[in-house]
Amino acid sequence: MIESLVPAASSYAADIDALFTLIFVFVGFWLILCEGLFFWLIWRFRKKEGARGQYITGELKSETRWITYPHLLVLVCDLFIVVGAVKVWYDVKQYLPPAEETVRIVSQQWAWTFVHAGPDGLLGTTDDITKVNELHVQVDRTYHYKLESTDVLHSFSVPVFRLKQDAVPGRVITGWFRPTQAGEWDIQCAEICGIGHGLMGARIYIETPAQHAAWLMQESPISIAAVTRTRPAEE
Amino acid sequence: MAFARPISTTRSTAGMPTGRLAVWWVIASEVVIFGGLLASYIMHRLAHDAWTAQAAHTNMWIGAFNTLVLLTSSLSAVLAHKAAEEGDGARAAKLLCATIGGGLLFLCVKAFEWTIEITAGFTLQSSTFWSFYYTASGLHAAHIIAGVIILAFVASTARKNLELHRVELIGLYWHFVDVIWIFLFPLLYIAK
Amino acid sequence: MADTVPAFAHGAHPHHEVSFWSKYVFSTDHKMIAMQYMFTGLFMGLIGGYFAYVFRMQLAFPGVAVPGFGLVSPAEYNALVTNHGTIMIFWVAMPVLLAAFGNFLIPLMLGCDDMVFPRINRLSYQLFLLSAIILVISFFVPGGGFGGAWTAYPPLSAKAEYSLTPLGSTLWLVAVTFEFIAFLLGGINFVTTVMNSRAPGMKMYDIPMVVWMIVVASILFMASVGPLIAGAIMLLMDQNLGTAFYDPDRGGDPILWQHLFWFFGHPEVYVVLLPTLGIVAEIITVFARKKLFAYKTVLYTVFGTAVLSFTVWAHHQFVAGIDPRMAHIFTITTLLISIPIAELMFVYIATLYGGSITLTTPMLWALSFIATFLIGGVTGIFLGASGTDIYLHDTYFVLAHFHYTFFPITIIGFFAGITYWFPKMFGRMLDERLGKIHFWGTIIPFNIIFLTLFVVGLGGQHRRIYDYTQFPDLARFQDLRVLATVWLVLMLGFQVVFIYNFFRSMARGEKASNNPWKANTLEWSAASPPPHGNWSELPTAYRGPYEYSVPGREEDYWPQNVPG
Amino acid sequence: MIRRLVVACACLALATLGTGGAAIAADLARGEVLFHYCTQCHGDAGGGSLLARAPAIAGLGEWYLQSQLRKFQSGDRGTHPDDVGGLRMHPMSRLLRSEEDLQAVAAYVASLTPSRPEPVVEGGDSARGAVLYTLCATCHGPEGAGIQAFNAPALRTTNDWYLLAALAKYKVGVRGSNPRNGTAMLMRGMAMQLSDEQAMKDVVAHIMTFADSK
Repeated sequence: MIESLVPAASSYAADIDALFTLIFVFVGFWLILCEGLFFWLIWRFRKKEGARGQYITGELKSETRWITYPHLLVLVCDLFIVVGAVKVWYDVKQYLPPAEETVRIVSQQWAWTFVHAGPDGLLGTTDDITKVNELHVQVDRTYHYKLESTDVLHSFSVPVFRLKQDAVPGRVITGWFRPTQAGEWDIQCAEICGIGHGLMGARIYIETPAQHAAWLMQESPISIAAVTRTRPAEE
Repeated sequence: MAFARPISTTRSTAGMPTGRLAVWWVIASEVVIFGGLLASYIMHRLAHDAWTAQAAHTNMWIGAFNTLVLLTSSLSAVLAHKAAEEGDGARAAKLLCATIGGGLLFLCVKAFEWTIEITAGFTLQSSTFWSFYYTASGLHAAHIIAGVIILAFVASTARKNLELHRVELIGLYWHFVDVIWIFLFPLLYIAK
Repeated sequence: MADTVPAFAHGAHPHHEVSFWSKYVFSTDHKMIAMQYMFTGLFMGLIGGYFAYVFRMQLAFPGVAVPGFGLVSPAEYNALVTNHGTIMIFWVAMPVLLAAFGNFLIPLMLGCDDMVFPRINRLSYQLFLLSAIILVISFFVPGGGFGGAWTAYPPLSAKAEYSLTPLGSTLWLVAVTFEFIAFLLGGINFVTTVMNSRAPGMKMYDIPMVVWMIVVASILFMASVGPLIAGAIMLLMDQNLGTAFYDPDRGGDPILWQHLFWFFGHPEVYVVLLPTLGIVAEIITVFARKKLFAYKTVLYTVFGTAVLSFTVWAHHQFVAGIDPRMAHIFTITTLLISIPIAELMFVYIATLYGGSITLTTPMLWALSFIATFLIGGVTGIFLGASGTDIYLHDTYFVLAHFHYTFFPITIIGFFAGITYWFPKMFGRMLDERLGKIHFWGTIIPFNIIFLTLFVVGLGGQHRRIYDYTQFPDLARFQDLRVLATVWLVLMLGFQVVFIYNFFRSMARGEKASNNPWKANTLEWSAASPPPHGNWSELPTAYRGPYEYSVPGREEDYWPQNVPG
Repeated sequence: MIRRLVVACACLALATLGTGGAAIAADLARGEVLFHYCTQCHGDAGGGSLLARAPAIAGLGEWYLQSQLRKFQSGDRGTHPDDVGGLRMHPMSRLLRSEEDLQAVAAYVASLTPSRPEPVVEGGDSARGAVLYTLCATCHGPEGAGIQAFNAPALRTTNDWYLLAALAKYKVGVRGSNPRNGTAMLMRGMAMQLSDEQAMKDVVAHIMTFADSK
């Protein structure tokens, strides 16, 4: 459902979309059932000349089962949804697959700073590539992000990844993503962060290995020699 | 415009006088305010071992003395209630004055204590522990001040043998303020 | 109990000439205070609606001066959305649903002459009015109104150098705190009145559902707002006294505020929901001529909802940086709360079964509440499930979801209540034809607006963004934004019909009898409008409030105060 | 009645006379409307705000305002990760949706009366600063009025805290290390000549004496 509006470009995007569809089916069923019954009842029991309402207390067992059974069914649906939600949540937020590369994300009023590992694939070295409002990643590579904030709360949101994580000043929050589709998309700030909040956007560039290598070369021509030696094989 | 008490005030379907019932609800709503503050404090305290060292600078003996003062003042509030039950407004008023005295003594000691601490450099901004310390005990002191004012008002009417049921109501409130201190004292002074 | 019917009920209220001030401004009469709450709430509602108009126009036509406002700056935009939310919840939903209907209905439905503490009642309104005035002032101070969202997360709300609204944020917080205290006082009054001052013969299960709901809502508010009052004091000190409760650089924790806020914020949803559920229960039973299906079940379900609502707050914070394991617990509790709410909806639908339904204006509003609130309810499941919330959190999907709950609660609930009790409040009938025009003119645009916003939300559009055309991936939804805005303007336009109908009927409407709807509850046994003191002889209750279509009786209703 | 006629005629006459300057007037009027975007940080009269870290901009040269707005829009300025103020201004500059809007705002801000900010930086020795300032005077003029030919903006109408912060940024390369921003790179070379923070304070203190003497 969601992928018809926003492309799915991370390994877990499809899981989140599937969970959404699962819930959509369950609640759609209940919604249609309730609304259908509701409108039918209004029509069926409209006021007619000479007919009186019935006296039903709803206290008898034979009557209450009309609400007891449906709500047990709701409980069953809830169970399915809980299981689905817990599973997806675990995969996205709780479980941390080993990183192939780490990117540091610093949020501040009203810009994103992305510190890329650079050609050597390691953060904190001299060949790190720091870009404002531009995140360059490569498809099929597992990234960890280290999310920080220097002032207020921000929220790192990449709709095509279905990923969102608040940045909290004073903390470094680690998470992961694995891009699966090359392209260029929005990064938004999803937590109000002052008057520039509505303008605090960035772009994510998901590149094929060749494109990514070209970008690395363009950003740090000097250390290109090191690329071939220290960087793990592309495939 | 003269105020006529409505009939609804005089009903007591729940089997408890309306005033007492309302004071219990007031206390319930105050409990959650202090509860929220103290829960926040405790969560922080558990997360910051360093606070123990800061808490060491609070003066347990002053706190203990104030506890004693408050408990004593609550006792006179109880006795005032008893006198009011017996219809002895004058005696109830006198006992309430003793409670007021306790409250004022508590405030004086508190002012003395804060002066020592502030001159020693522990102010509201010193650290989050001290922020909590001044906020929690300050909010409590504000309740004492409010209580003293209401006590004075109730005592002045009770002396004329009017509205004697109020003696019990203010007593309930005073006990509540006392109980809050019973929580604050160990949390801020003893746990070091 | 029944033998203590006071025969002197009106004796306590000697007639005397009263001045304008003591009649309208410093009145202690619960009905007058209810009107004060209602008109203040409606006035604030106009401001909130105007704000919605301005920021929707900015979203549809960014960078174009909005007619009636001018060019919207980013700071103003934030202040508009912040105060729209704050006003609609704290200064419209609360005063109108809880305070206005509570004040009007509780003494009348319980068969007593006033609240138990009329002067505290007046004080609570005055505090509320003061809070409204402070809030309005906060829009005009240097730096402008507070723009940190109605949730006011620190550090943005705590530090002037981040929010750039030094005075605005403090005044906003002071206003909110005063409002809380006003409703604490009011709530104590409500609860005590219902506990202690019921008409002789009125047992627990004879209390009309709306009164029960208001009482549960008041207790819920009382139990949840305390920590936030403490939190607000800490935030005020952070803003103005240099403390660091929420400042991570100096040992504080910004997440603390989120916990305190949502510990209150989630129950708050039920605080405003319950009165409307009660209003709807009254209306559908009357116009379906049916007994409320399973009265006791409804009651226990409401208690259950109230208790459960304290355990779900962190679903607002799934992606806020809390321990990821906590999300599982809160997913379970959140989905659990769907069960009592679903049950309530089933009960309301079941009540229609076997009825004799007349579609009067109040009934249309009440039924539309059920139809739209269902959508609001089921879309909440997507957000309560942690997995989908990762994507949907803070998108327009959330916004559309809670407007599908709050709009039925606040706006539809108010219109249902006011069209139903208007004859009792003002002694005249509202115009049915205008009422129906207004109904369709409100309900159709409402659905179009927010169904559209569900779609853009699923498209990844986040909330509180000043200008979506700055985001390449979001610019393509611009047509949908214009659509939503156009229908919003239309919907606001249709409110003129209501305002006209309201004031015209108040002055020249058809005179109402004491019980125009043939309803059972006690307020319909009083004169329309009820005089000071409500009844010359206070009524006694003989049965429950929903004895409609009782077999063997000639009439299909059986008022609570009629013996036999 | 007659008075009304006279007023109407006068208005008409003025309007006809004014058509020549209409383009500029419209620009200024549009600029005034758009300036609404800037006031939250830069103040209602463009006098700056220490709270928002936004400098006084009233009365700066139109050419300078335009060039800086363009640099902010393109990201040539305000995209260094440590440039806190610049990172705030960078997105804000995008509120101006067209070249016309940009020019209109620049024209309006230039037309504002220059502010005379209160000095807030302490510890500067203006006498020592006067000596150091000789280097600056080459481009910014002896009285800090700015010289367009050298792309050098006026200094004496802005806040001393801002000048100090700007110098510090130049010195460490937070400003002036972007190869696409040549004038800033030039300025960076100049700022490097100031040995330490005290030297910067001295220069700033000296610049503030211009504001007084004006």
